[in-house]
Amino acid sequence: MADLSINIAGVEWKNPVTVASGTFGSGMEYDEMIDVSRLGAVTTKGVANVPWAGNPVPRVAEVKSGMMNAIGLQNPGIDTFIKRDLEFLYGKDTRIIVNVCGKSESDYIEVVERLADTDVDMLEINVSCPNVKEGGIAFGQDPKALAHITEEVKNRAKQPIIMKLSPNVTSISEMAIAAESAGADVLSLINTITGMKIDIERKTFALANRTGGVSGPCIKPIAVRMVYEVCKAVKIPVIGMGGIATWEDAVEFIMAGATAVSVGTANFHDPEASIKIIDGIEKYMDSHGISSLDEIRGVVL
Amino acid sequence: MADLSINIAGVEWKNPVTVASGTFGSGMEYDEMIDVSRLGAVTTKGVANVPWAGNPVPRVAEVKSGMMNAIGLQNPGIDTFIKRDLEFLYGKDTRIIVNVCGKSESDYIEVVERLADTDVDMLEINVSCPNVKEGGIAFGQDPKALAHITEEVKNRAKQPIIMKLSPNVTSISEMAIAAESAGADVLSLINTITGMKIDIERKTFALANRTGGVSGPCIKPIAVRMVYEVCKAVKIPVIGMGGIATWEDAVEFIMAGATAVSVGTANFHDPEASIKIIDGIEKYMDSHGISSLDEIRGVVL
Amino acid sequence: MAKVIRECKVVSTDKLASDVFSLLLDAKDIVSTAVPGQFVSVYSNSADRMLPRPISICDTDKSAGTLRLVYRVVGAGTKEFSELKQGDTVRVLGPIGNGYTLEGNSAILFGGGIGIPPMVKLAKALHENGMSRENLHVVLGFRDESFLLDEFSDIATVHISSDMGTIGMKGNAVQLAEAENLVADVIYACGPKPMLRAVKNFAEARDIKAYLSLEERMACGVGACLACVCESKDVDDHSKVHNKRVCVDGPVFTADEVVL
Amino acid sequence: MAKVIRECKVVSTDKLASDVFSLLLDAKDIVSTAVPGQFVSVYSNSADRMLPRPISICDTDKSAGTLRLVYRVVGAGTKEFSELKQGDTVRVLGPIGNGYTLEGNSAILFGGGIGIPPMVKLAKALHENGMSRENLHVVLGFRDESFLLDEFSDIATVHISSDMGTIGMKGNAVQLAEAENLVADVIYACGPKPMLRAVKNFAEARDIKAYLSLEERMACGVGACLACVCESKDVDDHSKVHNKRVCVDGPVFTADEVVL
Ligand SMILES: Cc1cc2nc3c(=O)[nH]c(=O)nc-3n(C[C@H](O)[C@H](O)[C@H](O)COP(=O)(O)OP(=O)(O)OC[C@H]3O[C@@H](n4cnc5c(N)ncnc54)[C@H](O)[C@@H]3O)c2cc1C
Ligand SMILES: Cc1cc2nc3c(=O)[nH]c(=O)nc-3n(C[C@H](O)[C@H](O)[C@H](O)COP(=O)(O)OP(=O)(O)OC[C@H]3O[C@@H](n4cnc5c(N)ncnc54)[C@H](O)[C@@H]3O)c2cc1C
Ligand SMILES: Cc1cc2nc3c(=O)[nH]c(=O)nc-3n(C[C@H](O)[C@H](O)[C@H](O)COP(=O)(O)O)c2cc1C
Ligand SMILES: Cc1cc2nc3c(=O)[nH]c(=O)nc-3n(C[C@H](O)[C@H](O)[C@H](O)COP(=O)(O)O)c2cc1C
Ligand code: FES
Ligand code: FES
Repeated sequence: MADLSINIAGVEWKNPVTVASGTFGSGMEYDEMIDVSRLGAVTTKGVANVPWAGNPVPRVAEVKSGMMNAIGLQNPGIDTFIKRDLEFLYGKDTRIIVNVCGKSESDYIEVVERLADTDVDMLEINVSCPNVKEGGIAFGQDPKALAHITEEVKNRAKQPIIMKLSPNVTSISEMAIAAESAGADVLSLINTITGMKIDIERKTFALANRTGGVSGPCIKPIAVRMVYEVCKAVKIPVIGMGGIATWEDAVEFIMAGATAVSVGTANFHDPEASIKIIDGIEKYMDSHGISSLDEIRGVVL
Repeated sequence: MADLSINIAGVEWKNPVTVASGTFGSGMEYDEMIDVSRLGAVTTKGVANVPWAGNPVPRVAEVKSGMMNAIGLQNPGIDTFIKRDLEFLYGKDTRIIVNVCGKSESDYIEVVERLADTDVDMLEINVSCPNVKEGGIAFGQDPKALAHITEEVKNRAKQPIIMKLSPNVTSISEMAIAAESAGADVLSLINTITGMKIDIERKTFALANRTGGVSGPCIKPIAVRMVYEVCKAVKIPVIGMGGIATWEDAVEFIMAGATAVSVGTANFHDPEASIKIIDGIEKYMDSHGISSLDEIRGVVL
Repeated sequence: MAKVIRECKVVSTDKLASDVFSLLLDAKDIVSTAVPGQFVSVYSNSADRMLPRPISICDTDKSAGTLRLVYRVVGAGTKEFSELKQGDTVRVLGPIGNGYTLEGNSAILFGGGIGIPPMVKLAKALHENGMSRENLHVVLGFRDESFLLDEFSDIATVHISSDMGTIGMKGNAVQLAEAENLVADVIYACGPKPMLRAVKNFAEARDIKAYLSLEERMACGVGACLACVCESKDVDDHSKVHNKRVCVDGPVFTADEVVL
Repeated sequence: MAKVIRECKVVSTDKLASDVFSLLLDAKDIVSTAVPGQFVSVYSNSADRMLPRPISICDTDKSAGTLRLVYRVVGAGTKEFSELKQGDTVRVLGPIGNGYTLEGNSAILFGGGIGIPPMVKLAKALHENGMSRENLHVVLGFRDESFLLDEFSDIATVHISSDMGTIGMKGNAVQLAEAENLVADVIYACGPKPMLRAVKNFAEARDIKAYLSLEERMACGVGACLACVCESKDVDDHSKVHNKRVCVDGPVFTADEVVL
């Protein structure tokens, strides 16, 4: 029998599959359809220090083999989140990763400190948010800003921190090295790639926000390449994501070097996708005589 | 009757549709299937100063709604190209854009100078090639290197020069401005996005080159966004491409601000794609009472 | 009312107007708990279309276990559904959302365009609840061609309008209700946003409680992604901002809780 | 021999082995000029699969205007083709490539696995050219199950091997030809690269001219993209480097012009 468990920055997961932030709420909404406790970990929707209203609608649009979103990080704020969403997750037998967003370093720090004495297992820091103080370019698009926020968060965090990289950069390995050097415990990638869709009949943008983040199978080859580049560049573990929809996709990311994988947009196409992927990896390992994921992780590196 | 013609950097095209470099040879291979003279322009496969053998096979792989390639710019060299490919194109009633590649600035300059006294209408400079002297990072990923090569080429070229931008950058508008300031007459974008595919059964890369350029409908939202950003940032005309497969796609790029559009991977899915797109744009204009593309170009800007 | 995902067999298909189609699905587990005003998410069989299409429950036959969907072909997804043949299968998630609260002794049901289908199951439910034909007003606004009329004629008083006047009064459903001076205990509406705004005004002017079914672009269809929000008058208890999710907090809202 | 693109109707389908299928298409304009050893590009009907699948011409019936393709299901594209039903359509571009040069008074045809189908039309052409059954040796290497055997039995001397020995000699086609000491004026081969290398050695050792049909990943299928190259012994006149395009310069090459 294959052992699907992994150890990532000291945290044991029963299997390498989590769900991508923003595509699974905090699991509550999927609870009636799937057994959330089957997941290796649940990564929650991004949460900020205070409630955010997000962007105007339309917030999503479909594109070939994928979608675009500009939700604008709507969230109920950390207080409600701790009381309601974490309470739900404590009742599940799965690791809890809280995704954190903010408009300034102090926003992030506030959330991280509020989570210090909770039973959250890991923190994922979404640095694709615009750094309002620095003219709005995302923290994750500038290696110095990324290193700085990584350091600040790491100094306060009681849990291992996962820095979630933006793919909208010239060199993803440069960003990965910046985060690793600044103390990140884990890297996750990729966040969405900025895209645009125009409704030619209405002569306007498909999304009210004009641009949105592209996700889904259409970005998978780009995500695999970036995960591979990052795994070659750093020593800390990597959570790979971007277009994973089948167990074969998950294995592809693991072979590129990822320790764990995250299922995002595929949840929208099939709420059972993450469970099917876990089952698929197990069957694959059994049929190929693979007893531990260590045997295939990064085989192509 | 709609007028599809455009004027781009002083060159009249009968319609705004060209074919993307590398996907159409020099037109010869498609001659028995479509009427090459219907195209606004033919953009040739990249040509260097001397023959290049390109990469080992496999050179292509399919991905969801797209493909990856690592041809490695195989080409017969400028001498054969002038004698054979240009001779063929002179016999067609279409504009000729020669795509130029090189491993050093002097490679590019040699090709540009050899083309000076030919009847080529425009030159497209592919700066996604690794700059061998500067450690292999592509000319098109560093604004200074891009500005420098733009200037060098512009100083020698007898034809308007189109600088073809790489999408593998943090800020496409920064690159566009660099090229414009250095004298580019036109910008074209996007080139392919670097990706990777792993064959999990064989535990190896789908492409011998490991990474390859992703193209096709899967990259369209990213391409539209970049074309839009560039059209907002510069005054020179833009040729938009990346996943165009239907006339609706072409109109989307024009609404994002593109003066002309280029059809690439879609040629592989349907050799008649470019012709259908021209016919589709014409019907669209007629049915919507649009007499010139000026009426819709950049409407969303 | 648990949502379930099922691969549903196509029992039959029908073309109701030039671009309006009816799909009868074998969907026992979905219809068993469905109430009027709820919808389902229909997934495409084409690998390049990732997002489900939300389609209202038009009608259900609990004993036969069948679900009826009526939809207009507007894009690639609905085009695909229109090409389904008997025996084909399609993946469906549902039932989703809150549905209409049945109340009052008389009601006006406003259906505009492709907002008409959910009025079928609603009218039938009100009828089964004992609402008389005279008290059950169904006001329909068509673009040009009519469809589903027969579903209402035995149980409700039907009023018809169309944009071009090709059938019924020329104008929209609310203008028709005004012209006919309709009143009732409660109003139910589904249709395009301009119509819903007019219904809201109509209801407020007459001090009638109104339930409006909203539409918005969706991704998850289960309340997780926050794509499908509408603006709420008060801070919403779930979101902690002025946003409600159309998919699970709606699609039906009272006219006074949302800003249109 | 102009290439044309046609939306072809499926005349019939057949399953020849557990994963090998036969597709008969109405493809008049394609078969009218087709010669043995050429192939066609078959496009997927699924929007997310952009690249055509190269499939050898197995057989043609010029009077009926039909094209026969025989293929093994190895991935999503061939799986899709195997689900085509009579009356469905599929887009096909062809005929593509050079095909085999017919020569000599005796021949050995090596077909390995899914390299067997093109040998059908080739054997028929040689037979029609007057080559006797005794002089026309068809040496087939199967994995385990056989297919297409009947196509050869009347016109050629058939030799069979299989990887597991489930049918014919246990071993590969070249080992079988060696064991049976076959000789002829010319050799034609299609199959996996290791088999082609063995055929090349077999031919060189016996000083027999050999035509080998190669496979490579393709994108355009018409000579434009330079995806499908193989290494040529000499500088190629078209490419000016040691590369030939399998799609249009091949798929058939003489054993001495390519490096395997
Ligand atoms: C709660 C609800 C109930 C609905 N009930 C019905 C019904 O009973 N009958 C009917 O004909 N239509 C109904 N609609 C509208 C229906 O969902 C869209 O017409 C359909 O999704 C269009 O899909 P498409 O692929 O044909 O169009 P495309 O434009 O190609 O779709 C592209 C994307 O946009 C989304 N989209 C497009 N139009 C709408 C829309 N109006 N609302 C939400 N998403 C949209 C699609 O779901 C898809 O993700 C309902 C919508 C909602 C929100
Ligand atoms: C000239 C030529 C003739 C051929 N003739 C036949 C034939 O008669 N019968 C038959 O069963 N097969 C034949 N093949 C192989 C056939 O093309 C592949 O098996 C088929 O493309 C696989 O497609 P898929 O979608 O099922 O597999 P996938 O692996 O999903 O395909 C993914 C991509 O890889 C390409 N690909 C995969 N395998 C091959 C391959 N072996 N060669 C080239 N491209 C490949 C596909 O075309 C597609 O672009 C031939 C190949 C060539 C080059
Ligand atoms: C609707 C939606 C909302 C998202 N919200 C967040 C978020 O709050 N925080 C974050 O870090 N990433 C967010 N993401 C990005 C995903 O977590 C993931 O990185 C990305 O979608 C790529 O994975 P996929 O292709 O599997 O979806 C969101 C993605 C989608 C589609
Ligand atoms: C097989 C192939 C070869 C290409 N060769 C070149 C090239 O020689 N020079 C160049 O500038 N771009 C080259 N490109 C990039 C295309 O010109 C185009 O920028 C890209 O494919 C995006 O457009 P598409 O999605 O329509 O294909 C090539 C693309 C493909 C698919
Ligand atoms: S569609 Fe995801 S919350 Fe409503
Ligand atoms: S497949 Fe394009 S050159 Fe052969």
